[in-house]
Amino acid sequence: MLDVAPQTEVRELTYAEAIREAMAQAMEADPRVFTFGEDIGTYGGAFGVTGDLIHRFGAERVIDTPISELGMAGVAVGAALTGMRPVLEFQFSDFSLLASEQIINQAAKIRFMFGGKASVPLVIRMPGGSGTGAAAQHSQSLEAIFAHIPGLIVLQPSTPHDAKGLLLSALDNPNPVLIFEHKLLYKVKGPVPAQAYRVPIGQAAIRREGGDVSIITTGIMAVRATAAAERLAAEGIDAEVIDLRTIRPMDVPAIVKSVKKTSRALIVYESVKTLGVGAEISAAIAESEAFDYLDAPIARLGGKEVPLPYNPVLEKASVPQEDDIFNAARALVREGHI
Amino acid sequence: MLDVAPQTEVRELTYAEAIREAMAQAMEADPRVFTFGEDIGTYGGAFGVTGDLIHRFGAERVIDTPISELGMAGVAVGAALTGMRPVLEFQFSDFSLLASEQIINQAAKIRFMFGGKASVPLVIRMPGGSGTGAAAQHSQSLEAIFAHIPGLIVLQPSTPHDAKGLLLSALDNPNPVLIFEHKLLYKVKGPVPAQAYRVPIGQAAIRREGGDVSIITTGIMAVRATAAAERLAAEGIDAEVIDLRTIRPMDVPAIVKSVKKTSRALIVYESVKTLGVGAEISAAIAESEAFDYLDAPIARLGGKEVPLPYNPVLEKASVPQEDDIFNAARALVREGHI
Amino acid sequence: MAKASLAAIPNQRPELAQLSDDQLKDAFYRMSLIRRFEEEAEQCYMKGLIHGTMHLSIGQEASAVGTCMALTPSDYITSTHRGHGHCIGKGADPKFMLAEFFGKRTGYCRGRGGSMHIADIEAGNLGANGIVGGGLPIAAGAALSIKMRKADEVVICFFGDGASNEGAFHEALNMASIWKLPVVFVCENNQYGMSMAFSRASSVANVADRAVAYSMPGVIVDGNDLPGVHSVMAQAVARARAGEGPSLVECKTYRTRGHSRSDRNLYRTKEEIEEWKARCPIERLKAELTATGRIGADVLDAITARVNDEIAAAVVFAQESEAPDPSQLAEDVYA
Amino acid sequence: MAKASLAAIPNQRPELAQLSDDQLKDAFYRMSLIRRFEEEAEQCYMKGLIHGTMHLSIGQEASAVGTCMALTPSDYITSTHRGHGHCIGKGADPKFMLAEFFGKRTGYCRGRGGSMHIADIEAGNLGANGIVGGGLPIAAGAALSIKMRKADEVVICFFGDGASNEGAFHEALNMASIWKLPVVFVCENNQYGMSMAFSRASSVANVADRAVAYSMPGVIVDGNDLPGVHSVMAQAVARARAGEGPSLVECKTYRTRGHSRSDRNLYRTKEEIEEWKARCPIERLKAELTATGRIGADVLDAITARVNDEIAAAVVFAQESEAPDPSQLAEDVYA
Ligand SMILES: Cc1ncc(C[n+]2csc(CCOP(=O)(O)OP(=O)(O)O)c2C)c(N)n1
Ligand SMILES: Cc1ncc(C[n+]2csc(CCOP(=O)(O)OP(=O)(O)O)c2C)c(N)n1
Ligand SMILES: [Mg+2]
Ligand SMILES: [Mg+2]
Repeated sequence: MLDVAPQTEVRELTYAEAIREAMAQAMEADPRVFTFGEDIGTYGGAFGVTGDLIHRFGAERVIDTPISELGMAGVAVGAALTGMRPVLEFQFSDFSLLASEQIINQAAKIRFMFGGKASVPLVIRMPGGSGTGAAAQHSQSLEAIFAHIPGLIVLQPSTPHDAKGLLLSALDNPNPVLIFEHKLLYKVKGPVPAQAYRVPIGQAAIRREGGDVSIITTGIMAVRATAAAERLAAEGIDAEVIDLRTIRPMDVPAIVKSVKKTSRALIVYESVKTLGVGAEISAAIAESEAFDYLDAPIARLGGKEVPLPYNPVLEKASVPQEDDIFNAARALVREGHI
Repeated sequence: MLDVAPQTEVRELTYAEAIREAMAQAMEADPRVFTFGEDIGTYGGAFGVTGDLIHRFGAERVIDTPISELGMAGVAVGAALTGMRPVLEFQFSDFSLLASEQIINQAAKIRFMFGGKASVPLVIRMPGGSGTGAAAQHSQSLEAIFAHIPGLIVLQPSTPHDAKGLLLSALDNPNPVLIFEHKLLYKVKGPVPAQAYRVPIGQAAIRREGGDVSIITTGIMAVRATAAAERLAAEGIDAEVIDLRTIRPMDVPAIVKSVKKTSRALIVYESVKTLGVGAEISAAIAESEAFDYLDAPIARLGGKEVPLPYNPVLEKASVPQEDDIFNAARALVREGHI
Repeated sequence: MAKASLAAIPNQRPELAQLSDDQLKDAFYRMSLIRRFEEEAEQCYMKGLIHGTMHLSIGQEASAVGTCMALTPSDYITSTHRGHGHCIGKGADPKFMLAEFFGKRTGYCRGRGGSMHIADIEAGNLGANGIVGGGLPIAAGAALSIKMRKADEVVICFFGDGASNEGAFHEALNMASIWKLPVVFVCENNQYGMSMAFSRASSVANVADRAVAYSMPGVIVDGNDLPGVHSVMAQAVARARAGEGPSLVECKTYRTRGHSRSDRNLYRTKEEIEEWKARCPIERLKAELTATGRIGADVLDAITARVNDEIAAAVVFAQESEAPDPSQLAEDVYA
Repeated sequence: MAKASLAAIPNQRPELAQLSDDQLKDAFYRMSLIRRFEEEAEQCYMKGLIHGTMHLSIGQEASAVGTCMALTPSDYITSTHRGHGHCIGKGADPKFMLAEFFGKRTGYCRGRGGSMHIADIEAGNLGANGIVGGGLPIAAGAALSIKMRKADEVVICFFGDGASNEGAFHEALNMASIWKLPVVFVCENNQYGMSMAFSRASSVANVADRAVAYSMPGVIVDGNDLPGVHSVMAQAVARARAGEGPSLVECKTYRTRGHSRSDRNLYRTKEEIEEWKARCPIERLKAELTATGRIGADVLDAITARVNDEIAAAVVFAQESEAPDPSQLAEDVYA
């Protein structure tokens, strides 16, 4: 991993615990930081992320809201404009669509549109992704929509370590940051340094080095691709796994460097394939100096072109699974296409 | 052009007039068709598109609404679900963000999510694009956001002919269709057959044939690229101009066929470059059989990574202009990159 | 006929007297069916036979049934994430619902929707909605369609107290009012939106207090009182059908189960839950029917037995139904 | 002091008496400045010196100025697409505004915002908003921030009658009420949202009628009456500052110009426009000030002359200012 965590105690925490720890450390360090959202107080959040924060910081800084996503996003903008550092939680990232006007027309535009004289340091945390049987309106991966917008920083952490470090970086940043967490990752454990540390925004991580194929991933696909890569190694295929971590601004140099080395690119992402995050990754490779190094067409494995279905078999078939990545990478290396 | 209009009187109409004519013909032919939106009645629409329709069809079928975009989209869904064929106008496509919940979570999902037992035949018309000095909240090209969503059909006509024919096709379609019109095109004239005719959804048009480079465009960029192509011809460069017309579902075969012929792809679109429509076009080429035919990296000219500025010089610099296309195509052919 | 029984049985209130024996038996049947259906679904969920999430309306059966009783089959409803009661109330067959929960091809949504998207389009149920407040403008749109088609139909829009703070509520009620649409907005105020007490989330004491902001009647009714709910709804529906415009009706009720399976009930007391359990709408109707002598306990017990059988058969049907195949994933996708 | 002048000049009403001579002169100055500014901007627009679109508030000056008079410099406002008056009311310098309209580097937004996004952050104007209703939740957020920072500040949220039917209105007012935020929601009801008469768009006769849905005071005031507006706002602002929560104040007023330049005024009569022109808030204040003897006509005429000079100088400043260069396009973009 690129970022060496400072010398400090390292514990195994879940992704949810890591986010909570970042929140607590930020709230301790900075009185401007507060968090609000639906059922984040006593209930502890729909996915238990805020947990006991209300008991530690009180109901004035851990605020339960009415169900009013557009209004909440606007409240975040107004609070950010006037000296606070709001962290808004949406229960499911699908609901961010209700707030997209405030996020896209207001938060993303204000700094530029007002001549650089105002800034909107807000953070919105929200879980995306499928795999819990929550069906079409609670399982989308909408990061591509927001990553299309100049003025928004879009993060998608795949490990507890990054979930904490990216949230703390987001809170340092004077601009609006959206964090797409993943429902299936909340209970996943990983090493997390105890102290407050930052994972830099805009920097990809290499999860595994390899020379045969670059598997460029976002979010939970980094986890699945890393598992697939171990199996590929057993077949003699040495895959490099890149975890973008930041969707906007994208770490194109890291991608290009890897593809120049491996000559093959397999892009894996959960958002719908068409115009999903991988479309941009592919286009960025195709217009880069890596183009001349390519030994095979740039391959994409994205979400299927369907609303997410409830039935678990159909649901799994809708987004890339470890086997799909394994098969695609092997085909790309062995046959030159997926 | 691929679609031969039937034998009928052909007049020069503006893009706005062509849309109005399609609406009138649809309303005459089908009592289920009605239109609603802000100021579309007596005012005639913010851009004058509905014009005198209220006088021809009455206030019951040409309905002025309160300023309630989310609600209006929901009304369209409910009306469509129960036997009507609503055509909703948003004054600016930027406001569709207020309604994106209903468009993306409801309209796009219902047919699939309800097991194919319901359908949502609604049309939303809305102008996008820059060039009128309307600044960051009234100038966006948001088609990529919606074209990412399975269950939505997304159209972007560039001529009066297509504006009419695609709207009539949209009204035949049992599914939700979004039409991104362009503010700068409303007053542009072109030949339009008098009778009702359809331009097929999902079919690109070749605006100019050529063998040296494929300029793949969407919306108003088709107009600018065609003009640039004439100038390129004078320099001995023979450009093929493809106008996608439908953004989702995309006519990938037409793109691939052209690129196989010319070996060079220049993609031109107004939406922000990153994750804009051109990202998908590039990725679709890169994973297709055209990949092996490419003599140069796939090049993209998209909107700059900024909110649209008010100042007209800055505004023009923010999206591809005819000169930019001319220069890029020439560079791609002569130097192998843009 | 209602008049006759009112005369015959003097100690019953008018809300009860308005209802025929058949209506009352059917109401008891449907409420019991909802209850048993949800208890069984809960069991199946606990056993891992159903995945995803599930929102039970146990305790709220009277508002669903009392409302739908006021409708004809060609009327519409829009429903919510807590929509099993509405669906059964509007006439759905539990076996197709349970099959849906089991993710089967025979389910109302062919296994693609699950509990949160249960819909029965043929019966006029335009679908449960995973988006809080999502159904409100859709209901207004269906009502606009009715008006434009000059049809003799009405829309019931179910929504929760929590939904009343969404912008969609405001926009829908305003449009319904200015256009005098044939829709009744039925708020099932079960006191909480997930963990958020209505009193903390809302700037008014009652959802119905907001009716004045839309110049429509606002009525509060005891949502656990079947005849009471029916009586109020019948008036609101008649008003809508007569072209006099929308109403806002608030049913005060309570969900005795948690919000969903992950709910640890930290935000409310056991006493409160117990207190409301004691106000069970089904027991209450049964007590009133037997005490007034309108329907005998034996008749009601036979209905309960029939309900038990029906649900048991539904489980078998759901289990035995064919599951969808991944090759069918792209069915009904057109773009 | 207000008391003293009330005693001294018996034929003035309390709303006028409350205001000192300096306040009145300043109010007259600012209202005149807005009027001249907009007339000049309109001229420049007609001459092709300004592009884009422009929404003039001619006729509405009293609501902007009367409201902002009740504020201190550290208070905030959120504004609308029709925001020139609010901006000047909150203390902006017309030359930086006009420079913005000319798209210049010296403009408040460095030429990137234009009329519709005029903002003066330093003065507490959090910006005009191109999205109808967009400012409402932002104002609530600024008020939440004030409350959390325990600051002695207040937010004024300007919005139009048309905005009152947006969901954002509902959500913002509800949150402001439950959290008792220091914000005053000021609706400038100019009777139309573009071409849509308020009476056709809204289910209530007055925007203020909706205050009850948020348990906050709802006050209607003649928006063309400067002292009246100030008096009502002073109370609402004091209430907010004292931590007693938000208010909704509706200023009944009228825009005598079209919605924007493309407006052909098909939806209203010439008579109606003329009638309202006769209620010009500036003329009206002038008449009252001179009739009561509070301020002499000569003093007011001197102010008018100063205003004319200031605007003339602003045009020169705007014209002579440096334009931004395309190389600066990506300034202030970070992602
Ligand atoms: C727009 C939106 N926000 C949040 C949620 C998450 N959520 C689901 S149900 C619920 C509570 C809804 O409360 P209420 O409307 O009172 O209905 P009830 O659950 O009490 O029946 C919440 C917050 C959602 N599904 N949709
Ligand atoms: C969300 C949104 N919808 C529509 C518009 C287009 N529009 C601009 S101003 C306006 C009318 C607003 O009316 P009102 O709120 O009464 O303000 P007024 O113009 O009368 O000052 C409309 C429809 C917009 N800018 N934003
Ligand atoms: Mg509730
Ligand atoms: Mg107005």
